[in-house]
Amino acid sequence: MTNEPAITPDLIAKHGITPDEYERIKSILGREPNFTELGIFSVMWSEHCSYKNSKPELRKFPTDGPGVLVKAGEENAGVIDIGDGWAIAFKMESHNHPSAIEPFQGAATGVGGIIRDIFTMGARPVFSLNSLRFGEICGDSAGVKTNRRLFAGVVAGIAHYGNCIGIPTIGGEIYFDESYEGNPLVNVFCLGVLRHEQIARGAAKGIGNPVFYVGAETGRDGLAGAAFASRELTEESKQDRPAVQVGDPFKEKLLLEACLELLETGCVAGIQDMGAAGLTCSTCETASRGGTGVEIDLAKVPKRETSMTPYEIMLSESQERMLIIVKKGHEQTVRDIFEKWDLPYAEVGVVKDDGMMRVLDGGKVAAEIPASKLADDAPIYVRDAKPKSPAKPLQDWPEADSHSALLQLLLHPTIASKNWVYRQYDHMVRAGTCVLPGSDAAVFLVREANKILAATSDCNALYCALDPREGAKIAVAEAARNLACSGAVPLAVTDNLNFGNPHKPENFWQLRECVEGLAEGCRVFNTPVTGGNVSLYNENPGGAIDPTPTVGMVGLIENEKQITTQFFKDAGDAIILLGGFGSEMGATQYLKIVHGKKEGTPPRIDFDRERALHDSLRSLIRSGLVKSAHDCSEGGLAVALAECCISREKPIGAEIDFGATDLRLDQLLFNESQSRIVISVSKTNAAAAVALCEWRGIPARRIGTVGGRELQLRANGTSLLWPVDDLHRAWYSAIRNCMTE
Amino acid sequence: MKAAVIRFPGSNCDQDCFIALSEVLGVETHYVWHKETSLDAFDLIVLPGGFSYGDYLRCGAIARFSPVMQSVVDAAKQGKAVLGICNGFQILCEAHLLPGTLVRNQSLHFICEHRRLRVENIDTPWTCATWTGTLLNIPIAHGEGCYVADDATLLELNAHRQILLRYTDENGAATAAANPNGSAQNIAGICNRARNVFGLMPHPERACDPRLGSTDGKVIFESILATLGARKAA
Amino acid sequence: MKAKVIVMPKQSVLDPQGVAVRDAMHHHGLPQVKSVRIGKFMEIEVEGADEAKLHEICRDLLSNPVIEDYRLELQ
Amino acid sequence: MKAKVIVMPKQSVLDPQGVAVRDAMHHHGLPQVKSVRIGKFMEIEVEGADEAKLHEICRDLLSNPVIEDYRLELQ
Ligand SMILES: Nc1ncnc2c1ncn2[C@@H]1O[C@H](COP(=O)(O)OP(=O)(O)O)[C@@H](O)[C@H]1O
Ligand SMILES: [Mg+2]
Repeated sequence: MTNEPAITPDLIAKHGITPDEYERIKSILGREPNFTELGIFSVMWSEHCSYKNSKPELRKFPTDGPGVLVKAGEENAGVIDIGDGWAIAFKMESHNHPSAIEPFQGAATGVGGIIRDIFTMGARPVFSLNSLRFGEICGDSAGVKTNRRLFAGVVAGIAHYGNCIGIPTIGGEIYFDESYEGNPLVNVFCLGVLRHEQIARGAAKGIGNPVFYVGAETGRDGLAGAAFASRELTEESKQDRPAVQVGDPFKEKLLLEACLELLETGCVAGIQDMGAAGLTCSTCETASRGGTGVEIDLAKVPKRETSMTPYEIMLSESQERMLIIVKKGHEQTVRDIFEKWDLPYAEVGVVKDDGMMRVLDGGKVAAEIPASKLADDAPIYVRDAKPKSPAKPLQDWPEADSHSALLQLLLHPTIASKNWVYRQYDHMVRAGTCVLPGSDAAVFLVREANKILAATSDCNALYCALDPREGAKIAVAEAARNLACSGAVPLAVTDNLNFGNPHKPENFWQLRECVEGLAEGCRVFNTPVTGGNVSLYNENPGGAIDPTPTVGMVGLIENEKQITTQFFKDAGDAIILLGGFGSEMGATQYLKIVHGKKEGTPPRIDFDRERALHDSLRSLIRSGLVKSAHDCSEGGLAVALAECCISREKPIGAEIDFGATDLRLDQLLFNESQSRIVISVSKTNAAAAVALCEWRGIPARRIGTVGGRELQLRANGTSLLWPVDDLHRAWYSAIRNCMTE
Repeated sequence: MKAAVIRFPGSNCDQDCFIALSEVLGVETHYVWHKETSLDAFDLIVLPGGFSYGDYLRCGAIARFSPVMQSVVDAAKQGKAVLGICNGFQILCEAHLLPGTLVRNQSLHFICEHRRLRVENIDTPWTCATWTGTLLNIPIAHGEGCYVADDATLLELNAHRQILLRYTDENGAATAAANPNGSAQNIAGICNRARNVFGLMPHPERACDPRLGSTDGKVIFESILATLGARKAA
Repeated sequence: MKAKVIVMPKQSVLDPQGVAVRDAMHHHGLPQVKSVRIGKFMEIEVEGADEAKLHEICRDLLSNPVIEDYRLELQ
Repeated sequence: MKAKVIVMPKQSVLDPQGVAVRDAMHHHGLPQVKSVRIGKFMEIEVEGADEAKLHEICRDLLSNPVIEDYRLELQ
């Protein structure tokens, strides 16, 4: 400890610790911290670990419900009952900044991290989703080329990790918008399955129990990555970045199997992954949750590099590591299992009764901090919020040719088919994917539990930019609608709050509005929030990203007969529009993509209507009437109808007649009013389906018939016609074409 | 009749194979850890897909030296049925139980999707429950599935009718456009001269349950089970 | 002219492939192996390009400076 | 002792990655590039192993003779 730097105000500031926070540290310790302790506080009190800027907001989420077995915040991920003694654990996490620096490894280690969060709960991970945002990728400018490199790298990184570990990536979403230039968003979701009695806890229980370190050796990777994620990316910060973490999905696969095998033996008292803030976070959090102390000796930690200091070991973010508290007397079981799987392991410490996190270095004390104070007493800030002036309602907008406008929308990477992406993901391993990527929600059969789950992730950040509260409400509604369209009843939600620097009052206001909007939506759909992640400081030189509160929602499908997909099935089927023609043009993709305008008031959401719509659709599905269901989202009714025709292997046409309406053609086709779904039913069931909906107060109207090789739309006396093969080709290869430009 | 599904470190389709064999086809199936050294108890040995040893170095290169592989080689020499799926196929090639090898897809991308496969020869234990020319709809999921071998080997494979599956379009034509990975002669699966060792890149175990969209993969398992007398020929 | 480019993972960066191969070599009767690092070797056939441009391409295209170092040799 | 192993695709074997990199180099302002072949470069730190054993490992494990050639250099 002789050559440790002296604690100077400059060093304190470099660690992102304010003078007030430093005083707080001194009062917790009753003395000055040493260098290692300063580092420990700096990572634990970073936004990434402590949520010091967002915690008061997060308390607004509904987290309870009849099916909630483990609540948000209690453990690494929430756990929800799915019946018959089975449960699911799921969560979403961001890896935005690491992916901006090194897209492949950044995204890969993001996947690795969220998977560890799930199996730490004792659950076997069964599928993943990913929610991505990049700058525009079509064109020739240097910026666009960088966006393409980031996009390609992130997708390859997710594929690399997920494919190798053998967890299918079955769905997600991708948007391209200039606000993400230089600061892409990479949010990854993982879900695992377990029996109620298998829930594992991240608590250091049982005084005298040994503490094991298992998994990869510690190196100098990602030193203080959590702190890095908690500030703005600048050219400078890109320079003094920590050593990039490299993911090893092979090692994680072994770790996953070994940990599940060990948990099965019943000799684990507590288990915690080492994610952000690595050994620091896992030791103080387990101690804090257990109401105990933990003492570890760094000399015993398996290391990859020589002469690492305590500071470096404690702050390293090497991947694929876990901390396990073992019931005394069962040490040999741990050794046997980790030897079987050829994984490094070491007994590094012991659970104590003194509430301290004590770090020894070959017997000498290197750090000694009250664990619960470190883990739970981070300062909490209520930041200033200043409303952004509301978006001006749209008065008027130019009318484009609707025929080419539809094509233009289908060609835009935000709306185009994402097959270039999901073809790179193994989305069928584990033999459970009943609805492959390309429909409203992914549907997965959990064989061991004999349950069918549906999952989706959604967020229209353009709406959130123009009206954060309404946009967030719509994100929840759209997720629930996508589940309804696949035949599912929503169970619970995880979220990922991606925002700019919270010290800027307008950004903080957006965060607050979005949280309140999400909370309201979650109450409406009875979907408690099981956990999630906050990523702030997402900025580029042009300002903050569009606020992006991503929603991941999971639902249950009662019966395999009720699994529903979005594409039209058979010629002659009747096409029915539920929810009416709509009219709202503000914040639409039509305005953005065709007219280059991000403006207007986003559509309003009426939750009562939305819920009634889902209930009606589900009852139609239960009665066996529905052959396809697809909601209207980006691009409005015209894009939804086109997708019904072309989003299957072999496209099929449709003939649609809207009759005479009082809307301008572009408004009829491309408005994004909410709470609308296109279904198809066999001809003989059409009248019954319409009657059933109307009886429930849902506007329903037969608008056409499936069949032929063209999509034909008639309205207000005009007729538009597109060969479906042309639409399919354009939509299907749009992203590939941009990427090979 | 007993089947073994070998688990290498990094195997990840082991469970899918296990379920296809045990639940769908009703065969007594056991996992065998790669450190085991005897396969005497088994009549059918399956090397499942996945990323054994992370696919580091080359796919299958390290797994080939796992302790269990000596028994796999011995079993193959004795004429026991050995099936390698995807990574299992790669391991069989590395172990020289099948000729040629599998390299990176020509597109350099991993590809996961359903593909049409044409059955080329039904005079084998792996395809006897179907007809020559039958088109099967079975998923592929690989980054390194491009089969390569020298001309002499390819001639030999053809001469002895060892090519069992080819990638084709919907009409059964083995065109370049229907080839997902650039493999020689659209090869998707081959067997050895003796016909008891079969390797294929597609995943028949993912096409055994109607809820997953296709049951065309079953015919491969049904063929070998019929051959081994565990089941009446279809 | 022939150019050879060697791209290696940086020393500080984990090389999972190298670790897996080292372990395999141990099992293979070579316990004396201390470490293995694996990178890429590229042979480039090029007619009269200038060296500065080649360096630029090594940096921008052939290697990823965030995690890799390169070495260029001209013959 | 340090051993270096270079593993290259055989001349007769297609190297799609090399082709892709060559094309990318063309786009990057180096149209003079005729061909690129990409193989592996391995640095092995080993204490007192015999050369015959190392050759054996190069042949059996580190390269696949169906598609690759190797070169071993000891320092
Ligand atoms: N990153 C991704 N990974 C996997 N699948 C994706 C990804 N992005 C989109 N998809 C799939 O493409 C389909 C269309 O996505 P999207 O347009 O976002 O649907 P929706 O508007 O109904 O939410 C969905 O099935 C979705 O899961
Ligand atoms: Mg949808």
